[in-house]
Amino acid sequence: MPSHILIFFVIIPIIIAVFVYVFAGLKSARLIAVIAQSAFLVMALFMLIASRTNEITISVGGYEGFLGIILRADNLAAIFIFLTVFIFLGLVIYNLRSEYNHTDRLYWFLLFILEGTLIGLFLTRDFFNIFVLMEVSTVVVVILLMHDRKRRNLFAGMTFIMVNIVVMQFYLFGLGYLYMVTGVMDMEAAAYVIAHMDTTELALPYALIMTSIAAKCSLLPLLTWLPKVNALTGSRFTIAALMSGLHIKSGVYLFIRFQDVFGGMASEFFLCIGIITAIAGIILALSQKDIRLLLAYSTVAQVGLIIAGLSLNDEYSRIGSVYHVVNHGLIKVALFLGAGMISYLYKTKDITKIRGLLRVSKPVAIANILAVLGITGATFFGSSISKYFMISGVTGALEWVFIFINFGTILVFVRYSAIFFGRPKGAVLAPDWCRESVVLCLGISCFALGVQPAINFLLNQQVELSFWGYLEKNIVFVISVVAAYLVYKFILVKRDFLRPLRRFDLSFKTMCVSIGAFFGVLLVVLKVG
Amino acid sequence: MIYVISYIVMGLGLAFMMFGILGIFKPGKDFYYRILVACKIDTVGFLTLAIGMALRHGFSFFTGKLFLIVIIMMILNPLVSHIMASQAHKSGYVPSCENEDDAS
Amino acid sequence: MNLHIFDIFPIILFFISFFGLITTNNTMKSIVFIMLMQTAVIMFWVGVGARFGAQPPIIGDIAYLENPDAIADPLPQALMLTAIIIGIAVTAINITMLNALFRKYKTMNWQALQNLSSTEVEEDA
Amino acid sequence: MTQVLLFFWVFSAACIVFSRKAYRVIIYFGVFSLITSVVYLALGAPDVAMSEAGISAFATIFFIVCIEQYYGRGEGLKSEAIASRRKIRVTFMKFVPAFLFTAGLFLLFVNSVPTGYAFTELRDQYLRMFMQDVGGENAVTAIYLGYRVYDTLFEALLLVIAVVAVTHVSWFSSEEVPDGQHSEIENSRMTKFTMRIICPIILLFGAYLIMNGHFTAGGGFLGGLAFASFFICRYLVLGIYDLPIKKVMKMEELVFINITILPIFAVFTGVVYLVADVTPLFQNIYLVAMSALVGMKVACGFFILFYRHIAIERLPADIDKKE
Repeated sequence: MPSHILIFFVIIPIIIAVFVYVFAGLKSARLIAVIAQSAFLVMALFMLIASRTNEITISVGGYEGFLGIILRADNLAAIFIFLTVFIFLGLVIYNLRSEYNHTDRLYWFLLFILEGTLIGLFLTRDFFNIFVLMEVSTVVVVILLMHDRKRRNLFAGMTFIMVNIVVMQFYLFGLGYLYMVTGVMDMEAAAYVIAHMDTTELALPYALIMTSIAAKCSLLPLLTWLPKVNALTGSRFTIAALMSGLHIKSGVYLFIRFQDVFGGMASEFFLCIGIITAIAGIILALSQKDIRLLLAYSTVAQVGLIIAGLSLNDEYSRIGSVYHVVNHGLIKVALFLGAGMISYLYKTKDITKIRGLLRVSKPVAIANILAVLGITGATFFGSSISKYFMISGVTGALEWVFIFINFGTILVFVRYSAIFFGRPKGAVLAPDWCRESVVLCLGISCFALGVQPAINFLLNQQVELSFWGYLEKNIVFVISVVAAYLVYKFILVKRDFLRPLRRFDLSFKTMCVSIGAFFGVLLVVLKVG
Repeated sequence: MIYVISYIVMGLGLAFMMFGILGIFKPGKDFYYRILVACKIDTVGFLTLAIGMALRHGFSFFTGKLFLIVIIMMILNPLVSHIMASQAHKSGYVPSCENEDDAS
Repeated sequence: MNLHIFDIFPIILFFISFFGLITTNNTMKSIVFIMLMQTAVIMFWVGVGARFGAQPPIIGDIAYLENPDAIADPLPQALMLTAIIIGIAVTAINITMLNALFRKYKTMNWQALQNLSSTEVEEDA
Repeated sequence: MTQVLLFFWVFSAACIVFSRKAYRVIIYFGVFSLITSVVYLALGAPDVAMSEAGISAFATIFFIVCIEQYYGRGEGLKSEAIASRRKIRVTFMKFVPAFLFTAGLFLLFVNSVPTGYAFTELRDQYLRMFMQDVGGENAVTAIYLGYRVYDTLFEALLLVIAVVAVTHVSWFSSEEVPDGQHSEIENSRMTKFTMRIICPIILLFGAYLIMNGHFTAGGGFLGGLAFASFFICRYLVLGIYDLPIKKVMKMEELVFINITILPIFAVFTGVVYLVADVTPLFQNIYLVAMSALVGMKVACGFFILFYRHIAIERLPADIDKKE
C-alpha cells in the first residue's frame, strides 16, 4: 500500500461532505454518499491488513526529518480508523430514509466533516495538529448537537464549548513547555528525547497535557459534560451515539498515545481516577430515569474502566483495554440507536414508562438484548474476552474492584432490561426497516467480535484464552447476574434512595475549579512520587 | 547637526503628548474638551514625532513608508474624533459647563 | 525555581484569567477571560521562540549568515498564527450563542441562565 | 524594555479581570490587545503582532454588539452601577477562597517549571532549509504555507465551520437583513467623503500584503482581514450593500475547496518539493496563489461574521421570531 494513501483517508470524507452539500438537490446524492462510504470501509480494511506487517508513514509534502507533519498508521491507529468508518457507515445508513430538507444538508455535511476530523486525529503524530483537529471536532460536535433549531438547549452547548476551550488552553500551554524542553513537535522524536531525560523536568508539561486529555475522556472531575451533552433536548440520538461511541474514544486514543510518549508516568494515579470514575458513573447511571442519561453515565463508567485497564502497565491488560474500546464503541452505538428507535416508537424517554419491547418490535429488541449482553460481558461476547484480559493483569484486592465494577454495570443493565418485558402501555408506531437493519447489524457485530479469529485479526496478536480462567470468569459473571437481579428486585425497586443524585450537575465555574483541582492534584502526585 | 535637530523635534513631540495627557486628566472638564485634547495628542504629537524620526533616519525607503503613515494619520485621526464627538452629540449628551452657564 | 523573564508574565496572566473564570458571574466576561487565557498561552509560545534572540525570522541569505543565533524561532510564530485564528473563530461562535441566550432569557448571569434553561428542559420532558 | 512592556501587559489584563462593569472590560480589552501586539513585535514576531492587531478590532466589535443589548443602548448603566456598589462587600469575602486556590495553583506551577533547556536544531534546520524547500524570505510564511500546510487546511476548515455555526446558532434564522433595516446607518458628509478616499487605500494595502506575504510580514490572513475591512467600511460608512450574504457564503465554500485542492496537487504530491531545485518561480507562484486563496477565504469569512454581528444580531427581537 503506497504511503500517500494516508492523506486521502482525511481528504475523502471531506470530499464526500462537499459533494453532499453541493448536490443536495439530487435525490440519489445520499445513496452515492453511502456507496462511497462503503468503498471507504473497504479501503480502511485494506489499511488494517497492511498495517499488520509494518506501519505506514508519510511526511506531508515530502520534507526531510521532522520539518513537516508526519502521519503514521500503526495497528492501533488502523483499528480506530476502521471502527470510525464502520460506525459512520452505520449512522449514514440509519439516517438514509429520514426526510431531507435544507437544514438536513448541513447535518450530513458536518457528519462527514467530523469523520474526516476524527480520522485525521487518529492518523497524525504531530502535537499541534492534534490541537487543531480537537478544536475543529469540538466545534463540529457543538453544531451537530444543536442542529434542531426549535428544541435546542443553547446553554448546555455554550457551557460545553467553553469548558472545552479552557481545557484546550491547558493543552496548548503544556505543549509549549514540551516544545521548549524537547525541541520537536513529533511524537516519536519527542518520545525518543524524553526517554533520555529527567522526569522532574517533565512534570509540568505532563500535568498540563493530561489535564486536558482527562477532561476529553470525561474522567472524574468533569464527568458531567458528556451526559449533559447527550441529553440535550433537540439533539438527535445519532449524535448521542457518536459522542458516546466514538468522540470520547478519541480522548482514550490520545491518552494511550501520550502515555506512550511520556513512558507511563503517574499510571497509579490514573488507575485510581479510572476506578473512582467507573464507580461514580455506575452510581449516577443507577439514579437516572432518562434513557439517554442512563446510557451516557454507563459510558462514563466504561471509559473509567478502560483508563484503569490501560494504566495497569500489563501487556494483556492493555490488549484487553484496546479491544474493549472497539467493543464498547460498537455496543454503545447499537444501544443509542436502539434507544432512539425505542423513544421514537413510544414517544417517551422515561425508562420507567417503556415496557414490552419484545412484543412491539422483534429486531430492535433482539439488537438491544445482544448489546446489553455484550456490555455486561456475557459468555462468547467480545467484551467478555476484553474484560477477561483486562482482569488477567491484576491480582488481589484490585481484581475484586474490577469484578465489583462489572457487577455495577450488570446492575445498571438489569434495570435497563426491564424495558423488554411486560405489556406496552398506549399506542406505538411502526419502525423503519432501514433503521432496524442497522441496529440489528450492529448488535450482531457485538457478538461477532467474540469469535477467536476476529480477536486475532483485530489485535494482530495470537492471544490464548486459558480454559479454566475463562470458565472461572463466566462463573463469576453468572453469580454477579443473579446477585444483581436480587439487589434490583429487593432493594432498588423498593426504595428510590438515589433520587437526590438525579439532578447532579456542575456549573461552568465549578467545572473550571475542578479542572484546576485535577491539574493541581496531578502535579502534586508527580512531584511527590 | 541633523541628529540634534531630530532629537529636538522628537522631544517636542513627546512634550505635546505629555501636555495632551495632562489635559485629558484635568479635573472639572467635560467630554468635548477631552476629545479636543485627545485629538491633539494623536495628530500634533504623532506628527512631530514622525517628522523627527524621518529626520533622524535620512532619506530612504523607510522614510517613504513613514510619510505614507503620516498622511493616513492626518486624514483619519480628525475623522475619528469627529465621529466620536458627533455621535455623543446625537445620542443626547449635554456638557456640564453649559448648565453652569445657564445658572449664572 | 528556574524562571525565564518571558515565562513569568504569561503564567501570571494565565492564572489571573483563571481566577476571573472561577469568580465571575457574567457570561460575557467569561468569554473575554477565555480570550485572555489564549493570549497568555500565545505570548508564552512567542516568548519560547524569542528566548535566544528576537530578530524577526524574515531573512535574505546574507543576514542569516551574519548572525544566525539572534533570529527568533519561526515555528512557534507559525503555530500561533493558527492558534489566533482558531481563537477568534471560537469566540465569534460563543458570542453569537450568548446573544441568542440573552434574547431568550434577558440575563447574562451564569446561575440564572442555568436555572432558567434547566426548568425549560423539565417542561420539555 | 520588553520586561516593562510585559509588566504593563499584565497590568492591563488585571484591569480587565478586576473591573466590575462590563463596558469597562471592553475598553480595557482594546488597550490590552494594543500592548499585546507591541510586545509580539518586540519579541520578534511581526506576523503574529499584525494578526493580533487585526483580530482584536473584530473581537472588540463582537463584544460591543453583545453588550449593546445588555445596556439597551444607553440605559441600564446607572442601575448596574448601583447594584455593583451594593454587592462589593458581600462578594469580597467570596473571592478569598478562590484567590487562595488560584495562588496555590500558581505557586505549584511556578515551582515545577522545567529549567529552560531547549534544543535549537529544529529552528536552525528551518532557517537553513526554507529558502530552497518552499521559497520566499519569510520563514513564518514558509512554515505556514509550506511545511505545515496540513494545519492551515484544517484552520481554513474551522473558519468555514465557524461561519456556518454563527449562522446556525444565531437567534435569527434568516440569513439576510429584511429590507429597510439598513437605513439606521447614517453618517455625516465629512465621514463619507473621507472614507471614499481611504477605502481604495485599504484595498491596495490588502493586495500588497497578499502579494508580498512571503517576503515581508503579512500574508494571506492579514490581506484577507484588510479586504474584509474594505467591504465593512463600504457597508458601514457609505451604506452600500451589494454583497448578498448567501453569495458570499457560497463563494467561501468554493474557495475552501480550492484551498484543499491546491496543496493536494502542489505539496501533498510533492510537486513543489521536486520542482524546488529547478525554478523558484513555481514556488513563488504557489505561495502567492495560496496566500490569495487564504486571503479570499478569510475576507469572506470575516465579512460574514462581522455582518451577522453588526446587522443581524442587532435587529429588534420581534422581527424574526423563531420560538
